[in-house]
Parts: sequence; structure tokens; C-alpha cells
Amino acid sequence: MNSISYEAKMGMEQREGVTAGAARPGDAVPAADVSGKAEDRRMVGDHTHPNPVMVCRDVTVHYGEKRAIHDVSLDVGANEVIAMIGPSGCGKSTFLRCLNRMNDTIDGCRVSGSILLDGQDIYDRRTDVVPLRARVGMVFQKPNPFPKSIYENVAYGPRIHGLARSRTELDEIVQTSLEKAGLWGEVKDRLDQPGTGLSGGQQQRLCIARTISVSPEVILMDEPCSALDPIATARIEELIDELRGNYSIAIVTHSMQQAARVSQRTAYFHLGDLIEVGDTADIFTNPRHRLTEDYITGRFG
Amino acid sequence: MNSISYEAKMGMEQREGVTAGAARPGDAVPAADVSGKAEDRRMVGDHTHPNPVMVCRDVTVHYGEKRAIHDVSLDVGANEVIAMIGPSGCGKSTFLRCLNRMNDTIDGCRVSGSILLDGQDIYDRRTDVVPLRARVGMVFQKPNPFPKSIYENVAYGPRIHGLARSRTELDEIVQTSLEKAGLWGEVKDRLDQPGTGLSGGQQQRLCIARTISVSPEVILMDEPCSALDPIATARIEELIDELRGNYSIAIVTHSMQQAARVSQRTAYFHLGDLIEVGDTADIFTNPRHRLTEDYITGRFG
Amino acid sequence: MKNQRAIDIVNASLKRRYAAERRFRLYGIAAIAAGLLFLALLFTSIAANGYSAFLQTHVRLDINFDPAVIDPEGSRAPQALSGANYAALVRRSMQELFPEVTGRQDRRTLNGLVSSGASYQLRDMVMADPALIGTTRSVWVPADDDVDMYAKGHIPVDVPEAQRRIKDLPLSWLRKLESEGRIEKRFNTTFFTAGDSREPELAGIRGALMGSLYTVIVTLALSFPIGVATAIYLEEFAPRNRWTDLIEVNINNLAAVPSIVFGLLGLAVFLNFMALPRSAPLVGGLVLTLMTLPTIIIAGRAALKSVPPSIREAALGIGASRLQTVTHHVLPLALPGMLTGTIIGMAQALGETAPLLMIGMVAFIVDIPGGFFDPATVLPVQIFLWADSPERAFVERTSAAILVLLGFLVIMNAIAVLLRKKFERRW
Amino acid sequence: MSVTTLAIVLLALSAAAYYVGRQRSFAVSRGSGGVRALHSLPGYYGMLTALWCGLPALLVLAGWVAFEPYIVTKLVVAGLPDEIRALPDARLGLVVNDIRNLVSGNIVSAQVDPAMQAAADHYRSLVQTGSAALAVVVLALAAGGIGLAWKRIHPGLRARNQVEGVVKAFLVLCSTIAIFTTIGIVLSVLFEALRFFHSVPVSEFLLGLKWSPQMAIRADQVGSSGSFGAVPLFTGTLMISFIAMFVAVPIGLMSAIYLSEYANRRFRAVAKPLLEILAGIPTVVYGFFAALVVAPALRDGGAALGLDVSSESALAAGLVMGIMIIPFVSSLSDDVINAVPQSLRDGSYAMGATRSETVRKVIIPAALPGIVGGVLLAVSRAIGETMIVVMAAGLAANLTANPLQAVTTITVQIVTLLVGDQEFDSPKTLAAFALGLMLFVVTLILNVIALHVVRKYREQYE
Amino acid sequence: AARDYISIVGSSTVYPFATVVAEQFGKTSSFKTPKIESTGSGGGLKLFCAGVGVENPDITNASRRIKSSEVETCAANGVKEIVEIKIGYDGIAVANSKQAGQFSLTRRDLYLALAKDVPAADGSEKLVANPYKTWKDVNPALPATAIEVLGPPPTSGTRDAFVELVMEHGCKDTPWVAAMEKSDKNAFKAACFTIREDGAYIEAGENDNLIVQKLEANPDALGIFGFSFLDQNTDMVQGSLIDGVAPTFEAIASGDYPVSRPLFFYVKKAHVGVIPGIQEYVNEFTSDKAWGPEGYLADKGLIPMPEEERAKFANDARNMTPMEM
Ligand SMILES: Nc1ncnc2c1ncn2[C@@H]1O[C@H](COP(=O)(O)OP(=O)(O)OP(=O)(O)O)[C@@H](O)[C@H]1O
Ligand SMILES: Nc1ncnc2c1ncn2[C@@H]1O[C@H](COP(=O)(O)OP(=O)(O)OP(=O)(O)O)[C@@H](O)[C@H]1O
Ligand SMILES: [Mg+2]
Ligand SMILES: [Mg+2]
Ligand SMILES: O=P([O-])([O-])[O-]
Repeated sequence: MNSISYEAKMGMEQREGVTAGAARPGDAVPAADVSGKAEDRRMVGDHTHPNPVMVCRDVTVHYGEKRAIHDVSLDVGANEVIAMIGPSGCGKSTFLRCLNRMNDTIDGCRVSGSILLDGQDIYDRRTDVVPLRARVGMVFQKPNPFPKSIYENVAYGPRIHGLARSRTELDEIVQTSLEKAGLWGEVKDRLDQPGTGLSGGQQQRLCIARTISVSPEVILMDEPCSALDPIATARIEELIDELRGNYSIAIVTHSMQQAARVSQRTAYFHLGDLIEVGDTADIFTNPRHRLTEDYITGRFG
Repeated sequence: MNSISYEAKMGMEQREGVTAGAARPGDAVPAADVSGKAEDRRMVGDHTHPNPVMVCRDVTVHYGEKRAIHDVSLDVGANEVIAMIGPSGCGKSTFLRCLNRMNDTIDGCRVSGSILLDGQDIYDRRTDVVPLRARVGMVFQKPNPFPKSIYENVAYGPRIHGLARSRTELDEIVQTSLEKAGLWGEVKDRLDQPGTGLSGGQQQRLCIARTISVSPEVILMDEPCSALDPIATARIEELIDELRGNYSIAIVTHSMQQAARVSQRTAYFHLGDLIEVGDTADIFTNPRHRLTEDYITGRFG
Repeated sequence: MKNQRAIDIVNASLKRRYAAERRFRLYGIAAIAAGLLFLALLFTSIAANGYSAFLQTHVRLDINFDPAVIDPEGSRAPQALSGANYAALVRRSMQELFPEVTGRQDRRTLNGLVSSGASYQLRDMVMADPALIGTTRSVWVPADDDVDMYAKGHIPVDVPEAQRRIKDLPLSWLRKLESEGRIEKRFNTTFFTAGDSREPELAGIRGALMGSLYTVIVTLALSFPIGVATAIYLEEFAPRNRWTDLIEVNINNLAAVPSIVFGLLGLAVFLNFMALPRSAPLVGGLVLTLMTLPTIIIAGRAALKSVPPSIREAALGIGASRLQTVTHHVLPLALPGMLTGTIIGMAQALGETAPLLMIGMVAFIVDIPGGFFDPATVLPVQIFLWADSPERAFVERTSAAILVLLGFLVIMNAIAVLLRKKFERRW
Repeated sequence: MSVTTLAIVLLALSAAAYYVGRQRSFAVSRGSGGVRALHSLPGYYGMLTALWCGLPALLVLAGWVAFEPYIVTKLVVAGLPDEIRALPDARLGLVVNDIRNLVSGNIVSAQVDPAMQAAADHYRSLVQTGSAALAVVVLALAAGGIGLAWKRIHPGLRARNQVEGVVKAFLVLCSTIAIFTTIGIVLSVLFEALRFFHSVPVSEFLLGLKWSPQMAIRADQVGSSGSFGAVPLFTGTLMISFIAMFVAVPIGLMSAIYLSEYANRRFRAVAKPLLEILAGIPTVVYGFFAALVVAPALRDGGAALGLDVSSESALAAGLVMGIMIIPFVSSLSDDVINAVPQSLRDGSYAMGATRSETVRKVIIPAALPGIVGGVLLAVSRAIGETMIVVMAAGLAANLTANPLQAVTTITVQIVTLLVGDQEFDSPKTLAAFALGLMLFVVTLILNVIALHVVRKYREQYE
Repeated sequence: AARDYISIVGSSTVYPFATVVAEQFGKTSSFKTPKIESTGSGGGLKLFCAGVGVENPDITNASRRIKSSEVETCAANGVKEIVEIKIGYDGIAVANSKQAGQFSLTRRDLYLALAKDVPAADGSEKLVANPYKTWKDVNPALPATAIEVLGPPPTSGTRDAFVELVMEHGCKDTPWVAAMEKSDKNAFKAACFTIREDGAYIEAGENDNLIVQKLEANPDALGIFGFSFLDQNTDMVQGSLIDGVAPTFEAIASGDYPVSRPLFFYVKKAHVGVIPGIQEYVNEFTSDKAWGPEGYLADKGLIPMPEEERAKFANDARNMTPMEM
């Protein structure tokens, strides 16, 4: 764990920020103001990684006429956890979904720029999304197990990708995936029961098991803990830390504490722009951009 | 604000708990263990309030055969914010939904014990849920504005209850409610636009405005911020603090930081039992029950 | 203070609001009750009219299987046996019962009391068992439709003779037969085993039933997969553009095209252009397929829409192709809704007459169709044709045929509902 | 080999091809790192091989089935005696029919003469040769397909994409059927309609207030000139559809609401399919019900109130039609109401709304687009219905707004014009086609409008 | 597949008779039972005249004679030789419920009651919109019930026959109108053949059973339908006397009852001998046991032709003599 303990330093400050807000009742600042007035939005920090798995350059995404993110360049490094933070609607999810082309499913979504996985542009016309998504797995904000048994949930990926030659091999994959996701102990006796019958935290871990069952290289997580209680959250954070040994992980989160706890690098997005990237410890202790600072100290506008 | 600054004290500790967990990879503790082994589950602390609005005694709820909460006794005091915390599935929402009989809508849900509002048992056969719910409003985890205009969302309650005798009176109610919810400034120019078009935080504030539009005495909030980003969360927390002047508020949250920030009293639930109640400051600095302590320090089982 | 006011207002309005609530609920109950009442009303009125058709009056005759009539040459050749004059045997036995009837006209009337089907029945008996020849047997033969109506009380006997289909003289004969126990109502097997006939007592619905079966098989086999495939394409694959808008508007519009126009289309395309045979269940099925497709597609799309997108995202997210996502996850969840559309669509197809008019299925067809290319008619057409027949005895048979059709419909619905239940087992 | 056996053999071959393809994929993967090195799952290679084996062969088979009679007939005719060959085509066709009857052992028209017998034998032998040749070709194609696929399979072959391409092509094909149906319908009424508009100007047809197709259609027939103003038909259609919707929408909608919001699950499981039966009762039955039960009751009821109710009235037909289309509204609305998220209900109940308030103010508005869809389907059905109107509302084209009078509808006129005595170049019969076209165009316009309205509405709320 | 059965189309009026013959034929011969479609006379002739060949019908039934234009269409499509067989008569009854009294009408009464325009009652030589509301207005001898007649629509052959046999005749009772036939044929037609559209005449579809049932439900109404339906429903409805004659079997057969029309079928000669059984079917139809006065068709309500007419058409049938027009 090389992340810093965020709360210890920021807690008081943030608290005060809120208190200060509360002290001015009725004076709620319109959210629109967050956009700031012609601030400097040039990126600070180093967006590259010495040993990148995915390399994104000048990624711009439009939904129809609307530009959601603008010229974002960022690497995802091998065996790192990179956190993406930023106010709601700033384009974190959009960027994340570019990385395994989940945006393809959205009508009117256009992506430009280049995103390379192992040197190959994933938006190239010849790239097949199916193996891409097997290599770049995704865990969603709301746990979304299939309405099938726990076993089938995990076995689905290996099955469609033909990863197991025999039933025993499949059983093995299911077991290892569930073990890695820290769920095996809890469900080993009821693998044939519906995955939808698990608790929220268990469901989310099931989804993680499902994702790692196809041995992806990168795992994308979009606010994976927002529906979970602290215990479940803690367990998933543990898991992320553990998975880092084998996978690269990009995680979107609203909780700065969480970003501080789990990530090595953090990227701060603001209104579609990537504002600052850097070591998590640096970002939280020593933000270089004013917008970043405002955000992590809870001051805004 | 008489809440204590939780993070300042707990952050380090919790962090370490997680770190400790991460340090033992593969040794994920099954959630089932959380249930503990025949621990002492008798309640500690004082569940009464000197000036109660709602008085609950020995409330037990069953879903079909399954008992969700067991013999919970708790008061909701006038002009206080009481937070309910506890691991997922411990019955926080169930208890909260008892307070305005939202459980009535769930098939097979049975409630026993007594819940008094101004001395009258709300589960009495003669009690009418309609005025009850007008007096005890509720805000849900996921913002759920009606697919109507912002104005109509807020005017809905006053309309069905006939609280406004004229259009101007209604306009007034809508405006005051939106003002109280800190949303007026942001939406006053587009009251006729759909409420579903607002951002998540705005939607949640709209739901709060909708709830206070019928002048309830108690407001129940079930994880009102879990879908929101820090800025929106901070704004809603401000709002809660402000509303406390006129209303009693019972809030369920997964975030101990939030509980620490907004509430005066905190109740800790565990597997259907109310374990500990007390001043928020006391609970977080000096938990008396081992389960509470385990939970708030992030140590479990 | 203000709180107090608000809650007072709420309380004051409660009575009115609860009254509105009760009224609303009552409307709901009334609506369902009205729907079910109409169904019950239709059903009972049909059943009350039709149940008697399941019985048929028979007359017991003592038939002398006279070799001189049946097989004068004694060859026992099937040809000879089948061509013999069995009607003469029937006439003779009637004559023996009423020797006093002599006039030519009277004897004609007398012979008219039994159905012309009696001789076919005797023929079949002899063909099945030539040993009968030379013996005398007591045989129950079907009575004429007028006698049947009389026996069932549909012909009032207390009105002036001129207003009755059965005059006084035959009435006296019937009374005599009754007193001798020679008249009896028996279960009407003919109704279920025979094809159409112009003699009500010989008419059956087997032909129409088989025709309906073949037609429905074609319709179901085509419209369900095509409808589902179209719904899947439009909902899951098609880009939202003018072309798919066009398809959507088209499908909605086809739902409003009068069914007879589909008949015109069938005539032009399937008969004239593709030279498929007229009156064939295959063509009927094709036309009804085109007619039911919009219903199935519209319901299918609604069902697909209601599958939560998170399921699709989950599958796509781990690298399932779109098609795999649909077939593995979305379709199973949408199937119940698709079945709803299919039930309604098939129910409609099963009851349709007008489009079949244009493709020659509104026809008198006696032989029971044995395949998709044989000339056939369908139950609603049979009902339509019988309803237009002058003979009174067809009235009850019409109702009985409707009952059979409803039975068919109920069975089909039940199967679909069971299927729907099976797939609806969501977790 | 008969076509059926051939088809079965082909199916069996395809199954075998699946197996072969799968095995082949295993085999080729062995060299390059096992199954994981394959682009697609082995099953997809199997399916691809099966498609290669089955699809071309099936197409050839279908082509043969379509053209065999034609080819064989040509050949048989070529072998017939000259005097028969000299017959006009149609007569020749009859002779061939007779030969076929002879071949298939059916009853033949007359004595079998030697020439016929010879022709029949010829026919038989041709068919035999033909089917033998077909069998050879089809089987060869199938085998060739397997071989080709076998050769093409290598680890990089994008089998899944190709199989899915075929499936997707099938899906697209299916969705175009609606278009082809529309084109077919337009074509099958357009020309006749144009001929109609030659004798009756469009303006008169569209704006004329009098519909009376009483027209002499043969020289010696009595009749009058006829007039073809379709306005009374449109108003009649409108009125009856309106009355039907007046019955069906409240009953259907309230039933749906009751079923989804109030009734328990078991009641719903029984009542819903029961109501669906209403859609399947033959319209003749409804027609009798309307004409013999409802119409007299209305008449007597009207008389008691001092109203003059015609014995055939729009009201009777509309009421009964309304009953018939109840399930279209109730079943489809029930589905969409169920799909309204629970969170909206919770939101409303938590405000202290009663159930009915929640339904009226929150659920119905939210479900409206879907309900409108169901209602549109029901309207469509009402517009297209014939039998009930013929039997209960009569055929008189009155231009009236009084539902107690007899009216007629477009579809009724189409049907009566088409099944009554007809003459295919008199406007009287051609009018049916013009009406069909008009109805088609009008409903098309209505549907386009509906699509836009629903879209707009939906966008506003999502 | 080859066709080995006879295909018959045509009139819904002839359908009940043709089907009886077909059934009898199928049961007693070695041939299959013919398939008979009820398409209406015009629709049947259209199909019939579409050409020679298996896909086209062999025989069409008609409740009117074939038109010369139709013969031309036939010829243009290669259907040159058509054998015409007249099979008998169908009486058209004007009837009402037995709950009310029997009507005795003249054709002139019917004309005045049902025509759109009638000669002015004051005797002046002009046509006025039909003013009559009750039968009594038409003829003081008739009851004072409102005129309400359920009858076939303009697309029906029955309607044409009714107009020809009743309206035209009734119309000619007024001499100055009759004179118009020569002077102004169109005006004459308009005066005599147009049926009123103000609700007194109710177009009631082609289902005669339904008309009978409606009469039963509405005793004030009269209905126009085929004799066989009257025959089968004598307990419910009664035929009105027309020009003093009741619609009975005998009266129609003898020609005393004025409202009856001939029924026909047409055989495509080119098909005889190539489609199995056509000749035999026609023979069955034209045998005395079928269409004779005591034949089974008479039982079903077909009014037989006089002896000599039967002989002529039976002869035509046996020899397949093509018609000439
Ligand atoms: N499907 C879509 N169509 C149109 N606009 C969209 C769509 N999805 C997102 N957007 C817009 O794109 C912008 C970025 O959205 P995105 O979901 O990436 O934000 P986010 O940072 O993930 O926010 P949150 O924290 O609320 O999840 C927002 O303004 C949003 O309104
Ligand atoms: N509708 C229901 N039917 C049956 N069991 C239910 C239902 N709702 C909740 N439960 C069960 O009751 C128990 C308490 O649930 P509740 O929702 O109150 O927990 P919670 O504390 O709010 O959890 P969370 O933090 O996840 O929202 C759980 O075990 C849950 O599974
Ligand atoms: Mg997001
Ligand atoms: Mg909860
Ligand atoms: O069907 P018809 O031509 O006899 O009216």
C-alpha cells in the first residue's frame, strides 16, 4: 500500500468546508457555477506511464452534438490502479467506457483520438470488440449479475470464449475466480443458487469474479462501491489491491477516500477535461491545479 | 453543528483496518461471519429522547417467515437528526420504512410492536396512512422525481392534499419548498422543465423539496446521498442541517463520516437488532458495544 | 402552527379522497367484471344454443340385410357391396314399421324421417363386416334434421300445422316411434368425425378443425420466428434512422389494414404470382402470418424494451457479442412478453374469415384435408357458412362449432400461458 | 430420393458437418497453442461448416422444388403427340394435369389411352431421373461445402463473425417483410384504384358527401348512376371506431390498472388470459351478438326513453366492437404499467397519495407512451373490423353524427363490394380498391403523426 | 400436385343447392366431392373467365345470366365454349314476423314504399322525394306501422332481381312514368330503380338468417330474402302476399308468384374430359332425382323448372352444348 491516508489530512479541512457552507443558509451555490469562469483547463502533471498497457491520446467523445470529453490523453500502466475522480458529469464514466468500447452501444456516441492496447488501436476498424472486451473487463456501478446461478454467472465468460476444454477445467476457473474475488468461501455451497439472491456486496464481488474469469489484462470499474456498505466496500478495496498484482485497474469513484486508499495514480476530470494526473499521494497532498485543489478540499466555485 | 469531526479521529484507524486486511491476501473474511457467534446483542445506550416526536417500542418486522428486525425501541426527537448506521441488510431501511408505513406496500411484510406519533399508534387499525405519510415524509436512496415538470413535482403533494386554495398559494408553496431545499436559485427559470432532466444531486434536492412541500413533521431519508458526488452530497448535508430547525429527520447512511457530520444521535443496527444508541459524538469516539466499535473502526468478526 | 394547518387540511380532505379511492377501485372491479361478464355472457349464450348439437337423435330400425338387395350376384366383391342400394333397405324397414302408409307422397315423407346418411351407415357396416348380409339387425340410424329439431323441442307442436316444419301426419308417426322406444338422443360422434355436409345431421367439424390446425401451424411456424426476429432486429441491432422509422411506421400501419386487404394481397402474390394452390391451408397460413406479424412484432418490441439494459451491459462487458447477448440473456427474459403478443395474434388469426374469402378458403369442402396443400376451410369459415345456411338445425351446430373453436382457443391460450409462466420464473 | 428424404438427409449431413467442423477446429488449434488460440469457439466452426454444407444445397433444393414441375412438364409436352402439342397452353396444362393424375394414381378424367399412358410413363421416368440428378447435385454440393469449410478452417478464421453475419442477415430479411407486405398491398390495390380514379375524380371521391354504389354493372341491369363520395364512409368509420374506443379504453385501461395495481397475483394470472379470449372469438359471433341482442335492446331502451333508435345502429356495432378489442388495451397496458419503476410508486405513496391518486397522477402519465401504443393497436383493429358492422350497423352510408342511426364503414364497403356481384371494370367494384388505398394512406398518415407525437412525449419524460 | 376434383365457384344463392348435389355426387360416385366456393356471381364469373387450366375453376354458379361483357372477357382469356345450365328458380319473399299481421301488398305498394322518388300524390306528372312514412300512407288498407324494410345491399344479385321484378313493375303502373321508358330511358331508370336511402330501406348484408332473426326481434319490420329461408322458418316469419299470391312452393313453381328469378351454372367445356367427373356431376345435377319436382333440391327450397325446360337443359348438359349469345 503506497497510498496515503487521505482522511487524516483532509478530513478536518473538508469538514470545515461543509460547515462553512452550512453557515450560509439559503445561499446554495448553483451547480452550474462549478463550471468556473474561463479557468485555465490545461492539464498539469504527467499523463504517461513508464510501462503502459493502454495508451490514450487526444480522446474526444461526443454524444450527438454534445461534447462529453475533450482531448484526454492518459496511460493505464501495468499492474497499477489508476483512479479517476471529478464532479458528476465530468466525463469519468465516458472515458472509462471508451477503454473497452462499451460506448459503441450508445446511439450517437462518437469517439475520436487513439486508444492503443498493446500498441494496437482499439478503435481501428479491424479490431474485434469481442476479444477486446475479454481483455479489458468492466465492473459496473450497480451490481448486475445475470439472472442465472452463481456458477453460470462466472462460467459464462469462459464458456463464450472457450477458455475451458472440460467441465473440470471450467469448475477450476469458476473456483479460482470466486476465490480471487473473495467470494468462494461464502458461496461454495450454493453455486447453483441464483446470483441475484446475493447481498449487494456479494453481487458486486460476483461481478468482479465474472470479470476476472476471462483473465483480462485491464479491469475497468465504474464506481463499484457506491451501492455498498463500508464492510463490503472495504472487502472490495482489499480485493482491488490484491488484483493489482495481476491486472491493471482503472477505477472511477466519487469517494476521494477510496481513491486515496486504493490507487497509485489519480486523474482528476473537470467538465470533460483531464485537469491533473499524478501520483495519488501527490495529488491529494499537493494538488497543482487550482481546480483539483478546490475539488479535493471541498471548496468550489 | 454539534457533530464531531469523525474522519479526523477515525480515518487513520479505519485505514489501518483496511490495510491490515489487505496485508493478508486471500484471507477474505466471509460476510456470513459478520453475524458473529452468539454475541451479546442486548442494546446499550439510551433509546429515548426528552422531547420525542415518534416513539417506537419493541418493533419487530417479518418478511414472510423471515424476521428482518427484532424488538427495536427508539425515539425520534423533535428537531433532531438521528442517523442509522449498520452493515448492509441489518434492517435500517426496514425500520425506517416502518415509520411511515411504507412497508404496507410490500407483500408479506408484518409489523408488530408500537410506533407512536404524537401519542397515537400509527399501526392502529384506525390510523390512516394518508395523513400519516403527509406528516412523515420520505426521501429515497435513488432520486425518484416524477416524470413531470419541476413545478409539478413539488406541487404534487400540496395538490393531492389540497393544501393550496389558489394558484398563487400553490406557487408560494412550491417556491418556499424549493428555497428550503436550496434548489430555487438553480431552477427558478425552468420550473416547467422535466424534473428528470436535472442532475443527480439536483434531483435529490427536488425530492426533498417535494417532501417538505406538504410540511411534514418528520422526514425519513434512506441513504439520500449514495448516488451523489461529493459536491452534491455536501450540499444535501448542509440542507439537512438547515432543515433540522423545523423538522425531525431520521437518516440511514452507509457513510459514517456522513452520520458524524449531520446527526446528533446515532443508532447502530446489527442483523436486525438495535445494538447501540447515543449521542453521535459519543458513539464515534467512545462506542460502548463491541459490535459498534468493530463496525466503526472497520474491524469485523 | 403551519404544520397543524397542513395536517388539518389533509384530514379534512380525507373523506372525499377515500371516496374517490373507493370509486376508482370500484371502476377497476367493474371494468374487469364487465370484461369477464361479456365473456361469460357470450359463452353461456353460445353454450346454451350449442350444447344440444353434441347430441343427435337416432331412430332404431330393424334392418334386414337382404342379400337380394345388397349382393344379388353373391360375389361379395367390395365394388358390388359399396354400390348397392342401401337406401332400399332403410325404406323397407320403415315400410314395415308403418305398413299403413301407402300413398306415394306419404311414403316419401315417411322415408324422409331418417337421414339420408342412414344408407351410408349401412354400407359402411356391410363393408366392414360382410357377414351381416342375410341377417336382420336392430340398427340406430341418424334421424333427419327436422326430426332432430322436433326431438330437441326446437319445433313447437302446439301451433297450427301450417306453421310447423313437421306436419300432423309425420308427427303421429314420430309419436308412435317414440312410444316404441325407437327414438333416442345419442352422443353426436358424427359432429367430430365428419367433414362438412349440407345435411345438418351428417355435418361435422373435423374438416374445418384440421384445416384450422394446418393453417395455424403454418401461421405459428412462420409468424412467431419472423416476428421475434424482426422485433430483435429493430430493438437490438437496427440503428435509429429513417429506414428503421419507416419500418416501424409500416408495421404499425399494417396493424390497421383491414384483413380482407391481406386477402387481396394473398390472391395477388401467393396465388397469381407464386402459383400456389387455391384453398390450401398453406396459403391461408401465409396470409394470416402477414396479418398477425404486426401484433407479434409490436408486443415483442415492448417486451425487449422492458429487459433492463444492465443485463446487456453485463454481457457485452465480458466480451459477449451482441447476438450472444441477445440469445443468452435478453431473449429468455423477453419471451413471456413476446408470448402475450403471440397469444393475441394467434387468437385473432384463429378467428379470422375475411382474408380467406379471397384465397378460396370460404368453400364447401367435404373431404378432410390431409396436408398443407389439400383444399381446406377453417373453423370460423365453417361457422360463417353454417350461420348462413337455411336449415334450422345448423343454428345449434353453428354454436357448437363456436364452442369447439373457443375450446381450441382456450387450449392454445393455456399452452401459451403455461409457457409464459415457465419463462416468467425470474430471479 | 424424394424431396422430403433429401431434406432430411441434408439435415443429417449438416449435423455431421457441424461435428466435422468442430473437430477440424480442434485439430488446427493443436498446432498453435490449443483451443484458446482459435478466434472463435469450436462450436462456431461447426456451425459455419454446417451452413456451408446446408445452405447452398438447400437453396438448390428449393429452386428445384420451385421449377421442377415446369421443367418436367416442358419435357413431357415435348414428347406428346403432335396434335396434343398443338393445343393452346391452357388446354395443354389440363392434359398435363390429367397425366399427373395418372402418375400419382388419382382418379383420371376418362379412359386411359396409350398415348396418355406413354406420356405418364415418360413423366414418371423424367421425375425419377430428375430427382436422382437432384440428389446427386444436392449431396455433392453439401459434401463440397463441408470440404471447402474444412479447408478454410484455420485458427484465425472469424467463424463467429461469419455465422453471426448470416444470422443478422436473416434478422434483417425478416424485418423487411413488413416493407414487402406494404409494397405488396399498395401494388395489389393501386392499379385498380387508379382505374377507379379515371372514372371518378379524386376530388369527388374525397369530398363527396354521398355514397351510393347503386350502379348498373351490366347493360340489361337496372340501377342508377351511383355516386362515390367517401365522406360518409369516413365519418361512419370514425364514429364506430370512436364508440368502440369509448368502450374499450376505459374498460381495458381500468382492467389493466386493476390487474397490475390492485389484484393479487393469482387473480391476475387467471383474469388476464381470460380477457385475452375476447380477442379470439370469431367476429361472426360478435356480429350475431350485436345484431340480435344488443341492437334490439338498444332499440327497446331507446323507445322507452322516447328516442328513435334505428334497428341497425352505429351504437350497437361500436359497443360490441369495443368489447372485442378490450384485450388489446388491457393486456398491452397491463404490461407497460407493470414496467413503470416501483420507485415512482414509492415516491408517490411516501407523499401520502392514495393508490388511485398514484395511479392517475403518476403511473398513467409515466406509462402513457406504451398505453398509447396499445390503444393505437386497438384503434387499428377497430378500423379494420368488418363483420360486426355488416351485421349490426348495416350498409347504409348515412352522413350523420347521430350514433343511433345506421352507418357504414370503409372496410364493410370494401368487403361487400368485393364479395357481392361484381364487374371488374365498373367503378362499383373498383371503388373497393380505391377505398382500400385511401384507408391505407389515411392510417399511414395517422401512424406517422402518432409516431412523432409519442416520440416527442417520450423525449420529454426521459 | 395434380387436381383430381372439380372446382366450383360462384353465387351464394346457388351455393346451398350446388353443395347438396356435390355432396350427393361425392358420396355416390367414385369421384371426389367437388370443392364449392361461395364468391358471389360476379366474383365467380371473374374467376371462371380468367382462363382455361387447372388453376381456374371448372364451373361457376350464378344467380343471374352471364353478361355479354363477361362472355367477351371469357373469350379473350381463351374460355370459348361455355355450357349454360339453368337449374330452377329462387323465390324472393317479402316477409315479416309472425307476431304481427300478414301483409298483402301489390308491387305498386312496394314501389311507392321503397322508391327514392315517387310520382306526386296529387296526380301531377312530376316526381317528388318519397313522402311516405307508414304503410298506411302508401295504401290505406295497410297498417299504420312505419315503413322499415330489411333488404339486400346494392352489391347483391337478390337486390337486382327485386328491383327488376318488383320496383320496375310497380313503377310502370303509373302510365306517364311507364311512358318515360321510351322517351327518356335514364330518367325512367332513375325513377323506377333507385331505392330510398332515408332509413326506411335498411341494407342488411347478405346473411338471410340474420334478416330472419332481425325480423323476429323487430315485429314492425319487413324483410326481403330467399324462399328457402322462409321455408325453414315458417314458425317465425310469414311471407307477405304479393299481388294476392302467397310465396309458396307451388305458387312459385307455377309462376303465379311474381317475384322469382332463375338460377344458373356455367360449365367450362374445355375442362370436360380432362378434369375428372365434370360430366358426371352435371348429369347428377340435371337428373330428376336432383332437380325434379320431387328431387332433393326441391326439399332444400329450389323451385323446379317446368318439365320441358328441364328436358332442354338436361339435354344441353348431356351433350355439353355451348351457349350462344
Ligand atoms: N448516453 C448519453 N447521451 C448523451 N449524453 C450523455 C450520455 N451519457 C453521458 N452523457 C453526458 O456526458 C457527460 C459526461 O457523462 P459521464 O456519465 O461520463 O459523467 P460521469 O463523470 O461519469 O458522471 P457521474 O459521476 O455522475 O457518473 C455528461 O454531461 C452527461 O450528461
Ligand atoms: N421485500 C423484502 N422481502 C423479503 N426480505 C426483505 C425485503 N426487504 C428486505 N428484506 C430483508 O430484510 C433484511 C433487512 O433489510 P433492509 O433492507 O432493511 O436492510 P438495510 O439495512 O437497509 O440494508 P442496506 O444497507 O443494504 O440497504 C435483509 O435481510 C433483507 O434481505
Ligand atoms: Mg459515471
Ligand atoms: Mg437499505
Ligand atoms: O351471391 P349472389 O350473386 O347470388 O348474390
